[in-house]
Amino acid sequence: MDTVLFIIFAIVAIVAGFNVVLQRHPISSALSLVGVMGSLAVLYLLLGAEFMAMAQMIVYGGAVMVLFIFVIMLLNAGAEKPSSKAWFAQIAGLPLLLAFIATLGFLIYSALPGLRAVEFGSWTMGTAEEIGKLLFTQYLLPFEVISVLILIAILGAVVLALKEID
Amino acid sequence: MTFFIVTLIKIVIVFAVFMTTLAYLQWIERKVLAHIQSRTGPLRVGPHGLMQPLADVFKLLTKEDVFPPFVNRFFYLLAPFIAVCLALITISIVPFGPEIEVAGVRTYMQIGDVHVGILLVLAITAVSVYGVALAGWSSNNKYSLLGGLRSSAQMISYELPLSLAIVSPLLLANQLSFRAISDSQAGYYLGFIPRWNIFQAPFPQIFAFIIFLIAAFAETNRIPFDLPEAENELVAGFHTEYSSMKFACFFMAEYANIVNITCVATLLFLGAWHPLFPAPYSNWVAPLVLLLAALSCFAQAAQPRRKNDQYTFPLFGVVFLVLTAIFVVAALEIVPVLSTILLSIFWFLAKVGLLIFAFIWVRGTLPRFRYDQLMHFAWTFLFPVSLLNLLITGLLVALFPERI
Amino acid sequence: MNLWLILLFPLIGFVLNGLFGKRLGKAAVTFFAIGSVTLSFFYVLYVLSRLWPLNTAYSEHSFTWIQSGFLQVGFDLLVDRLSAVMLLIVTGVGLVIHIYAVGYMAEEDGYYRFFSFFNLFLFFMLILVLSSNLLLLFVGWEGVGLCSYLLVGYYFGENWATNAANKAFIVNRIGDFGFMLGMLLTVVVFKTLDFGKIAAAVGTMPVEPTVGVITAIALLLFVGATGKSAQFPLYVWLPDAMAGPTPVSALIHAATMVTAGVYMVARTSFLYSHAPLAMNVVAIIGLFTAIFAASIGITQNDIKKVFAYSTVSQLGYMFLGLGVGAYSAGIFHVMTHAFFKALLFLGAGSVIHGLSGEQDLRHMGGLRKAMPITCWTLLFACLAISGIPPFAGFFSKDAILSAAYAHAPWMFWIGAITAGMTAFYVFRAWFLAFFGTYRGHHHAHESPLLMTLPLVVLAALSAGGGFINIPGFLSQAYPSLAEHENRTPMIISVIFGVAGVALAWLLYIARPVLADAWQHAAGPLYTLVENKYYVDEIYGALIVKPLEGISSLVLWRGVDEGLIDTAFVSGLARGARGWGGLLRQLQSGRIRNYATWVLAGSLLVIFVLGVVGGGR
Amino acid sequence: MHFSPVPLSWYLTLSAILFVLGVAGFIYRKSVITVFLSIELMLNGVNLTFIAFSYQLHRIDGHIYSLFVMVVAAAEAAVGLAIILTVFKNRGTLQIDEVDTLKL
Repeated sequence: MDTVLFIIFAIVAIVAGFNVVLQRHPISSALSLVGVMGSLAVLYLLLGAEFMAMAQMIVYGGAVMVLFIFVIMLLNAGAEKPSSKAWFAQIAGLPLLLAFIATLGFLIYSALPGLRAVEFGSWTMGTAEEIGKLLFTQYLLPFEVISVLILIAILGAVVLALKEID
Repeated sequence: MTFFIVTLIKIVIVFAVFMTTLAYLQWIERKVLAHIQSRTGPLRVGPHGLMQPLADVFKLLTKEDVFPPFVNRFFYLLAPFIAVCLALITISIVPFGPEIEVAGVRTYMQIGDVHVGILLVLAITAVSVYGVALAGWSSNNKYSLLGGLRSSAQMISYELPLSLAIVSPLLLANQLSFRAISDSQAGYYLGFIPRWNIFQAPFPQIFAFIIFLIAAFAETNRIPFDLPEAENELVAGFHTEYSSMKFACFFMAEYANIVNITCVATLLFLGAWHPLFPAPYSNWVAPLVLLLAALSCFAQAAQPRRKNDQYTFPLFGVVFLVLTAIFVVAALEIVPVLSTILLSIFWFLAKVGLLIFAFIWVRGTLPRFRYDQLMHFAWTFLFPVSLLNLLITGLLVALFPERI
Repeated sequence: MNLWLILLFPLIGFVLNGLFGKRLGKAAVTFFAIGSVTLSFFYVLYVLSRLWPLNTAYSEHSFTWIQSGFLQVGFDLLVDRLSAVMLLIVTGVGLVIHIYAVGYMAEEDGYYRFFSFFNLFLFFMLILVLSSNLLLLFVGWEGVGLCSYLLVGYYFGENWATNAANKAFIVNRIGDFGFMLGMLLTVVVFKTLDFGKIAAAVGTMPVEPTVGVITAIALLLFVGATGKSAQFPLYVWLPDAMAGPTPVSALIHAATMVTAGVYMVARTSFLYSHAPLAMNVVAIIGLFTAIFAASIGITQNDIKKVFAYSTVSQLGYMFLGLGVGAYSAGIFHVMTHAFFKALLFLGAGSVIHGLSGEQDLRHMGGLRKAMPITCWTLLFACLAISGIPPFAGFFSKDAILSAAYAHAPWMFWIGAITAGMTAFYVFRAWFLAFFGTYRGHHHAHESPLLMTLPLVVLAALSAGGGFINIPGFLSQAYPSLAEHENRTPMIISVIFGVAGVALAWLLYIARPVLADAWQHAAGPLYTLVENKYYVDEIYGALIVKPLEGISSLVLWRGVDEGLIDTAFVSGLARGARGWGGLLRQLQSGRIRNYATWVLAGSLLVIFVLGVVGGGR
Repeated sequence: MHFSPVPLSWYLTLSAILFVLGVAGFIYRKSVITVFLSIELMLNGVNLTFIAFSYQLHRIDGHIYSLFVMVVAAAEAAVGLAIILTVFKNRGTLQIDEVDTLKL
């Protein structure tokens, strides 16, 4: 059952991920990305991170991606034109990527110590309660800092957008 | 294995009831609006137009499925699908009543409980923007696009007050799952004031409730916030280009959203299925209401306005009497399980029904906002107020950790 | 009581005049300059009156300046009897000369510049005097060197002035190098620079019969002293330093700065008293310098040069005194010398001022009617320097000579001869300037009161200054080993002095022709002496020329142009341009290329960390 | 009922694949918006790694980190999209290769 779920959503995620890269139209990529996020949320649930799953859906799926789609609609961005001035990226990209994935695979399968087997429900610490406790005790300062950061981001966005208006 | 079977049964029941409700909700709305505007509303199809929803469904199914030439096919088809699916999910985690035991099987009157139920609801609400937005964008029509843009902006904006309004009852309940929240609202102060969250100590959540309702109007694109489908500005907003079944999907989604949001409101603020005052007396509310309905039907039958009233109204009266009898049995608690089920469902549906009525009522009375007013309202009034409410709640909860 | 206030006033004067002097105008500049010196003078008086009778040294720790490892150098100020004497000399004479300078510099442009430098000089001199450790003393030491450079080069528009300034500075650098080495050696040996601590440490060590570490330190410090106080090998800068305005010569190059070396040696006497060899070197150098400079002084015709050489020889006297162990006598002579030599220079300055810039004795004469005050005040100075009783010079010089006699008679004899020569050339200058017929062509006039008043004051001091019993005052610090029972050296030296005066009278008043005759008789010897024994030329030939050669050929053409310019400067520039041209290709503005590079880099990192490092 | 366990390495592999897909998108796509989307994809892959490892260690610090990552991603999206709007206004293009000079 667990395996089945994993396989289904992993495949969805990978297909959607490829779709993000391959689709010519931004909005298709964006929607595929939403698909990736949804399936990842399910995988988070399998990993016992229920809160993170919901946060993933709310923050990513609900806010960030909607913002993206909103902007895409606003700019009415059409499909991109194939124009490659960056010849280096075109040439060197693929081999580097392959080497990268190969290295990562090697690390995952040979270098890492014994990994657990994921069983749904065997570890359910990822509740909102636990995260809240940790977030407001041990990680209080980072939390404050990150909130300041996002405040600054909002201000920056507003400023840029205002420049947009006039 | 029993788990599966029981769940399956529950799903079937809830689905059937839910779909019918959606269908008849439209009839109810039309009737209520009509009476608000002193019209009679649907009357021709079936007695008092009771067959109207079926007729509508039939019409929508058999209508020609117009497929505009310049649309982005995939998303054009995907959008209503997304909308309706997301709209139908939420009901599956709504508890209608306490734990019951039928034929030795203990189960909850709820399809499935989720630890993070509220968050799930929020997530679904958040994602359900895509339906509208995509519909607007993909149908390649400037009105639709504007509608889509408006709705996405509006939904994002009103999601914040909605979430903040939700957080404060959560602070009181200390739980995220609907079941736990409902249970936390059981009982009475001084024996007669219910522990619903709108009366909950230390800080009654009335403001949160109002904010939640306002935001809910916006989230469901209802008047006075139905900018996305403002028919006098943009023909029909995001679903201008949609017809027949695809249109029906959006239609269903809208009503489903209404039901969901009212259910959530009931669960969060109005104490779910817990009656307004303690058990032995509150049992008799349901029979009383039904009896009054029956009597009014008979009264109507006495002087009929139309000629077939004299047949239909007595029929309704009889039906109501039967229901009254059933609820009397329930109130006497002869069969405990039955009474639990019936009473809790009655109370739950009563609250939801009232809220839905409020929705329709508002639609019948209030004018529509202008777009900038809408945004202004959301960001400069609703958001700060909800934040303030949340702050006060948190402070009081922190000050009085042990509940009275 | 805040000793640092003494330093503060001149510093304030310097800052105000230096920064705003141009805008302030003459009156304000004068006010600040004189005011600051006056304040610090009176504050010195106040401090001394409070500390009187100064039986124990009073030191004050302002703050810790350097704290590194075992070495701790504080900004510590110290007042004991020695520094009290020096403080009075510096501030007192300094004040007088400041007042004088107001009159003298009245017409000069860059008036504010002069006075700001003057105040700065006083500031550094006071640091030098007050410091209670070698390093702080060295700060003052270098500071006064700087001020001397600035003031000698006051007429920087003129070539000779800048040359003289450079000469003074460079020669001093040589001495300072020795000083620095001595200081470093002190740090190595004693792990401290504080006079008190060093003295304590030295006290525990035995007197070194032959060369030892203390001797080395003492000699190195003495090298510094020879530089600053113009002793034999390094005296050459002082005569040229007369290029500066006369008040500068009077204050810096006669009264105070040049005696810094003497003060330093006296201050570190505990070292010298443990190194007899060093003391002998000091004595001999001093003696030789004294007679050597005196012999040159005889033949000079530039009035300031005459006095400059007399300064050198007088400094030689002081070192003789120090070398024979009569520190108190040395300091005593420092004081009296400060009086009469300042007076001499100021008088000379007044004469020059009166003749509007004329310095050559051959173009003077018969000025006593034109400028009587200058004339008669100068007479006091001449008598004092000639060691004629009861003038100031007599006592100090007598103290030194008797000490020398007690130490080694031959030193005494040479010293006595030198005294005679001194008397001779001083009075030669006086006679040439004020008697006979006027040989110049400027209209001579007496200097204003502002200049003559200081003359009178100093005249009084050089007349009566000898009665201040400095040796007695310093006796607890330096037990005077020369007791005055033995009167013969005194008498002999006085006789020599009188003889010198008489000879001068004979040659330049009674029989002027005789002078020329002798001059011709001396012939080559005279020319040799007149040309200062060609010392400058020798130095030039031996040191300067080779240095210039090496610099121009090896360092400039070879190292600088050949190596640094081409190889480093241009080479680096060329390399930078080349590489930049290559690397510029990366800065294409193509974000995707950047991303690819980032990918490559991260791949490398992960590979190294993970695969090579085995992931752990 | 019985859940057959899944080796954690599968999750890690999936996250690696997603990450590399994101990088590929960054390198090979030419529209600014898509590049942004690719960045988000990378972030998601990293988040999955975080959460997988926090399962491995049975500690929820990983969740906190991925939460922070989300917040940063949100901030980045806000500012980045504003920048994209400005760029589009000034340059009239979203082709990333056209935007290769700092000054207009």
